[in-house]
Amino acid sequence: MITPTLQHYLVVSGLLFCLGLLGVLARRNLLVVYMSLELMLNAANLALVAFSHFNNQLNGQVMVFFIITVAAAEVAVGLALIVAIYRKRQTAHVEDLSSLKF
Amino acid sequence: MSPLTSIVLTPLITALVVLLIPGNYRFVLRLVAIAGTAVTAALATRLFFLFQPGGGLQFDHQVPWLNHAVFSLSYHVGADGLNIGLILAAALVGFAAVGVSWDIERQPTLYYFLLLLIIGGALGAFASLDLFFFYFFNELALVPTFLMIGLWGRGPEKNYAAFKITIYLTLGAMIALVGLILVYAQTQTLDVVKLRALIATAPLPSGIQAVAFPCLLFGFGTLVGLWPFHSWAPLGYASAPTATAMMHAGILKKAGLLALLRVALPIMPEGVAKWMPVLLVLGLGNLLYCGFVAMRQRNLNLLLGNSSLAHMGFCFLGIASVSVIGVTGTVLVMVSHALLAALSFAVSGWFHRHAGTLELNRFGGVLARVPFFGTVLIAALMAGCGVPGFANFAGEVTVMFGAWKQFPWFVMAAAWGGLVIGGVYMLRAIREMLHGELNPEFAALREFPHSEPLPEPLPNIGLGAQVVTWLTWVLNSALGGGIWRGWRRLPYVVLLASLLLFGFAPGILTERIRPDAEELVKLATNRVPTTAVAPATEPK
Amino acid sequence: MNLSLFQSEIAVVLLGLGVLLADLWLPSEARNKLGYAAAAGLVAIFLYGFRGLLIDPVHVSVFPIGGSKFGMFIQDGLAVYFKQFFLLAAAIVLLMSVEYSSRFTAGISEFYSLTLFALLGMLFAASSNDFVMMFVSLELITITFVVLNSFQRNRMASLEAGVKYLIIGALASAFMVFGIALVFGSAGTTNFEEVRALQKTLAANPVFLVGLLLVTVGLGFKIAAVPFQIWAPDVYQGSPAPATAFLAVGSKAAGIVLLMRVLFGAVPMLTSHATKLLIVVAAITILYGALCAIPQRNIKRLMGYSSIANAGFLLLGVAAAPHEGLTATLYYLTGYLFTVLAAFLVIAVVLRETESEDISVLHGLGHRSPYLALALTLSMVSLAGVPPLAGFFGKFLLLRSVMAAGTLDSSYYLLVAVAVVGVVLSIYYYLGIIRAIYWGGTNPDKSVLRFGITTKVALAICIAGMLYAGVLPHFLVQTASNAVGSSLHPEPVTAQTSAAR
Amino acid sequence: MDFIRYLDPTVQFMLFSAVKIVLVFAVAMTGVAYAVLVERKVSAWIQDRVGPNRAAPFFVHYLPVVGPFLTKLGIFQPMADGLKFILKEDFTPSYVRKIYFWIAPAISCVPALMTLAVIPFGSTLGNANNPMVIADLNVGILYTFGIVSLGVYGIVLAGYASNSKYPFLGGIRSSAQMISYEIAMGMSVVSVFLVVGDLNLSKVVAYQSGGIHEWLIFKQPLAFFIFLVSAFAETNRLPFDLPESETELVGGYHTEYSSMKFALFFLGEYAAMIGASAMMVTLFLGGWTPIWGGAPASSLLVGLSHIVWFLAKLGFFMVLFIWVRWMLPRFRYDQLMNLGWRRFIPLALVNIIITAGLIALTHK
Amino acid sequence: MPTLPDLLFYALAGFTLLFGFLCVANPFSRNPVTSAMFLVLTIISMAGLFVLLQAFFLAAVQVLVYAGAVMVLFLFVIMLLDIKEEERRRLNKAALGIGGVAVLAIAGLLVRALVQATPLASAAGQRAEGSTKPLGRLLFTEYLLPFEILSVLLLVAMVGVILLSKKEMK
Repeated sequence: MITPTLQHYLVVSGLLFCLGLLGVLARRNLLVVYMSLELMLNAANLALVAFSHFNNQLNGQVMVFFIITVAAAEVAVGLALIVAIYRKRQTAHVEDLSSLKF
Repeated sequence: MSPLTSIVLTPLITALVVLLIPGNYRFVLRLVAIAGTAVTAALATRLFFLFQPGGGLQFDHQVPWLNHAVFSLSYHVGADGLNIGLILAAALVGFAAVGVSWDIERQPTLYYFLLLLIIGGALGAFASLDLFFFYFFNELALVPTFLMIGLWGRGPEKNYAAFKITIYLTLGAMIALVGLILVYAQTQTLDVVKLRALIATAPLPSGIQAVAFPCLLFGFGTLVGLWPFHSWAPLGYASAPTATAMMHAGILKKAGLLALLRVALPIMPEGVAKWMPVLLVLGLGNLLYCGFVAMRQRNLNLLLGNSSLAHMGFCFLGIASVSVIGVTGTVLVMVSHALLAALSFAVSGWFHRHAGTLELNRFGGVLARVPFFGTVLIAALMAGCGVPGFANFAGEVTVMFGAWKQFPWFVMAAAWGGLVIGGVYMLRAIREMLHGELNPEFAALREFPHSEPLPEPLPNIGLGAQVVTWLTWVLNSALGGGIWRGWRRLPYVVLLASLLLFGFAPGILTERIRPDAEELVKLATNRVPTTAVAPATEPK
Repeated sequence: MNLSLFQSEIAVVLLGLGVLLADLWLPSEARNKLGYAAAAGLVAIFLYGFRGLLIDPVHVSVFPIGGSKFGMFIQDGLAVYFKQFFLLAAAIVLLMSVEYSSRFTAGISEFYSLTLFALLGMLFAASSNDFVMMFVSLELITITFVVLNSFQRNRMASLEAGVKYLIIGALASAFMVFGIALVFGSAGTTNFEEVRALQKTLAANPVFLVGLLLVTVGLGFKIAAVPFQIWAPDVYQGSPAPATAFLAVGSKAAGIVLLMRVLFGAVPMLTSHATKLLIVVAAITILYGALCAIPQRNIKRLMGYSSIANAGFLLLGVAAAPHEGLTATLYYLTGYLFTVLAAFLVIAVVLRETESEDISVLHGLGHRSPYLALALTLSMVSLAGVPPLAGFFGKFLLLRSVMAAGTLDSSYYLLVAVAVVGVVLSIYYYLGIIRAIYWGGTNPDKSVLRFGITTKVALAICIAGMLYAGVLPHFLVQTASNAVGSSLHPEPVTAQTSAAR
Repeated sequence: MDFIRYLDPTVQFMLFSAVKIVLVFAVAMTGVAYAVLVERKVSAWIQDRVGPNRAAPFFVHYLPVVGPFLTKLGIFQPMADGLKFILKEDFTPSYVRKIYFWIAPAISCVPALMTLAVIPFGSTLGNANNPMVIADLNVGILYTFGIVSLGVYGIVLAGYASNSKYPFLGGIRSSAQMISYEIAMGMSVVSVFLVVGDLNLSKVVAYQSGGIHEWLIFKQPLAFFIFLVSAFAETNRLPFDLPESETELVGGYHTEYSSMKFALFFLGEYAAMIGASAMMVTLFLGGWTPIWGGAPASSLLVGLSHIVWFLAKLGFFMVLFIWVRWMLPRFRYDQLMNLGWRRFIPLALVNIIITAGLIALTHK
Repeated sequence: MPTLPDLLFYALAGFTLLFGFLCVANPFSRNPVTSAMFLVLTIISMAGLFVLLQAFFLAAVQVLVYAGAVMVLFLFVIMLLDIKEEERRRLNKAALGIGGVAVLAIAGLLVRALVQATPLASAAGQRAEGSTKPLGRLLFTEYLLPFEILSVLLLVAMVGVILLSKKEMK
């Protein structure tokens, strides 16, 4: 077992990113898709913090701060939207959103 | 303002004026449009006779348009032997086209606007010496054509025809544009004069010529109706309203040919050497294939459309010969066919409107009922099969002479065969329509059949304007209504007269064409090996 | 920090907040008029900004904000050019939304202020000189557009458009954020100029390259380039017309300017090696957009596919790169602004009257309102690339720049061929709309379409713009060229050229 | 005890930490138990009743004088309660979502206890290297907020897992309520940290160590008020006990719970009260410092007195919590939200701005 | 000899990935609540990783904002909508397959690049601790402009949420 280095953290973050991507692609529930997106953003956060630590630059952490803020805003809007859709259609599934297919 | 610019701008300005006139002032619309084109025609005629044969480039007018380190273009018009005749023909046909459109009732504002746009565009294209503006003006006609076929066209297939003609023309134009841009990217200019000067010292690299020449050839060829990219033409003409068909078959097609003469031949001698045999074969295709197809037509318009394609075969033949006589003949055919095609479609349009059909076998013996239009039709068809006395004869014979020396015997045989085929279907059309038993269906056919309804009085626009209103109404009633409608023959007469004039005195044209044709052929056959130098001026 | 640099941004923020607050005190009938006020404000800012454009066209200035050597906000020729672009677009969109406001059930003044905030994001995007700045301004645009797109809450389609835009937008953000993280980690900086200074060493760093790739993926979503285009048709169709218009013009242009900044401001050397990729993307985008647009019957969906195709054309200039290509892209974008906004102004008026969005609602438009019919026709003609309108000259310039690049790499010729095919295909569907206007069929509704004077004026501006750009392009081309020349640093290709020969 | 000195510093640290954790846990647990008793006694007193006065182990009865007194005092009641909770049948309804039903009570009480980790409950016990705080984090307050914010999961999951109407409504209400008041609470604290200049709670206490006049309750009364009211909302205490309001939701989220699981919720609630009180003591009432102020203790005795001070202040707040419960009527849900969003958040913002402005003006 | 932080890293990284996996592709349950809860756990484990990386402030913010607010909102919405359908639906096998392949490809690309990452040479020596003060200083000086833009973004989000969730007006 070796002392974790930058690569270790980055690999974890990369795998987390891919997990999130998998969720976005494979899951059909809007809320879960959304959670997967959060996972992807978090992966980026981890990478930034790791870089910040190993490169001794705080800038990355500031960036994480921004990302968290943006994610929170995105979630707020997204959940409001999902609620609005649910009120209209009683569904929260990607497949059911098909009024725009031709 | 230079005379050429004023010729180009007159119809365009008229178009804008027309756009400001409301649709219910129909009479004013017509008058303005006719006046505008009449002025254009007059100016063009004056210019034609002011033109000094052998005087090189005249009436030159250049305005910088885009002055940029890399992109530089300028508005440049001028007249030489190659285009002066076409400018005249375009102006005359434009006048005639507006003249025969008197009967348009639906959305007249839009109609005249679009028609004038086409006319202005055609004149601009002919006059342009900058190839960008040539393209620019030529493409002005594209959408108006589409709209006119759709809105005022005829026949069940007009929708299909409108799309087909537009898409074919766009495709051709885009391919040609690619060729042009290829040249432009290489030389930083599209000015014909500058190009020639540039080429004299630094020919285009072979690689460029090898790509650009076929682009130009097939691109512009499609615009002309080169076989086998021609199938849009007959259908389009048959479906288009009379004026559009006149402009297209008569005038716009020639723009493609003019472009070939202007750009393809003089600046790409290598391309010429490589591709002229191909053009020859395809030109023969036009002559023979389209001729045969024309022979099978039962509809006058389709027949005329295909025959006009067959005529283009002569033009291609003349270009492919790359000889002074051939090129001179080509230009001669271009001018005369412009007039002829316009005349044919004008008169067939008249028959369509008044007889309600153009099916050849339904007609018969109508010459007696409508002597004037019958005669005009005979004249047009005769001219179409190359009867001496009409300008076409002169042109086609000249092309034959030009081709004689260049091509093997079977080419001549084929061309001759094309003429014979033309004779066959033209004469048969005359026989079926005008001679023989009168189909009782057309017993009531008259030159000016029903007295057309009097136009509604103009709205009362105030006390002082009452008199004007009243006068206008009287004039309108007189011209459109029926007191004397003989003037409505004027468009046909103009076209026929000029056809005859150039037929009996082709020298008027040839003396103007010949010096430039010589120059052109000299450049086209100037096959200096270019592989050694690749003197592209790099953009800064 | 030099506040005078942010004049227009500050003005826009204040305008947005003002509109939001004014809503509290104004009676509900008068709220509609806030759109006029906002548009007037934008026009004022626009005219004021013109000064800078005219007086000092090659003005380059990098103003550091805070400690870094180069600031994250840059006010150069390109930024000024795009700011003017965005301001004009937003002003017209505001006028459009006033006309369309009867379709909103609630919150018209919020619509105006959100439009202004989206504009703010675009203004900052134009001035971004840092990946962080880019991310933040893009997010502002994205989230604002989510709300704008789903503004018609009573229509399912609008909500769906919002949700799709949100999910895909968030996915793009995630890609971009991860990319930025990798870029930051491998370069040690997020500043474009500092990255440029390091690009030689970074070019061999796989982490940096992957990061850059992910960032461009994020931008690709923004401009709807294949394969990141899936959202465009649905979102264009579902969103309210003014939002769609702004999306088509503003958001796309923001993506383009950022793409330019990244590709040519941060990593010009890498870009000059990656042209093949850009060529492929541009070609597929053009073809995809054009082919999918053909069978469409829904106008807005058709415009969605058309916008994909146009994204491809915009990429054409980026792929052809250096100076001329980008100049052409800028010019094309400006023409596109007038053209698309004219189209949507008409569409907004027409759709306001009816629930359907099928092309057949255009039937009889020639009679119902000749002015609208003419405007829509002109806009379609311009989109199709037919003279004398802006679209034609834009395509001419683009093709020319691609062709000029063709002397370096013959795959550019393939791109030209694709572009030609794209234009010919597009003729079909654009003319299909013209046909619908004039002779496509009869519309049971024969009433004369009424619309306000401001729409008339906005349309007149758009038509004038199309004609001006098409007939007298000198000023625009010169300005665009100055903007590009003063701002970006395309790697000089001459060295590469001589090597290739 | 000398052997400790020779240990490795890490082990030493871990050892001390373990001891502190155990102690704090024990005190907190006892506190919870007796808080319940206090609650019952106080309520009885307010309602003019006697309150718990019977339960006692059999032997107490035989004690002379003290025995009956102790019994009357009810100090054995908590034991009886605890015993009952343990021995009662643990009933799990069939329709619940099993896993969540089981973990929800645990989730609700763990975070409440974890907040105590960063509270400095005393200065030192004579050794300056061993402060009376389990974890002296430099982002202490953020840690508490983070942990407190997790407490809501217990309630939400309980509501969700119960799969029946009232718990569900309780869960929904609680999540909205807790998120809303967390904002007001957080914002009110910002001004405190503007004044102090650090997020570390020990530093906050150190700032206030000058005596009662240095306490932040006097410097930031508005912040204190907002924090206090928000604390009531965060702990779901009356007048903000909407999630469990017996009269409308028959107990809300814990309607379906019984026995030990119910006890955990109970424990969680009182632990949260203790945590909130400890926070208020630390932030506004000078923490462990006596009213006349004082430096960290240098001897064991002084150190113990500091802990007593802390506990006394804590007790004050506990009584306040209980007292308020029987004094004020329950708010309506919309009133609650209104108060949070439209009064407290703007007020807290204004407070931040004013504080920042004052600091900017007075700052050298 | 592994030290405590090293062990912690492996444990937390393992937890992060495991919980992350269970969040997006839980083989036992497709209940959104389960996903949400595992996401909370992922986030908390990540906060642990942040602590290991000396980013204390961010670790706290991560828990506070993500776990404490964002995920509660998620739960709130899931409960409000009472979404149960997911459990009944079959997973789209094709989508899963294609998605899986795509993701594997991307994962391969990413990991291959990421294992080559090295800390910057200039980084040696000093030590940047993620305590609040330097972070705040950076935020309000160098990053002031994006910070201000974010404030507009939050305003937009607020306006948007209110608009979207307001009761229909007559």
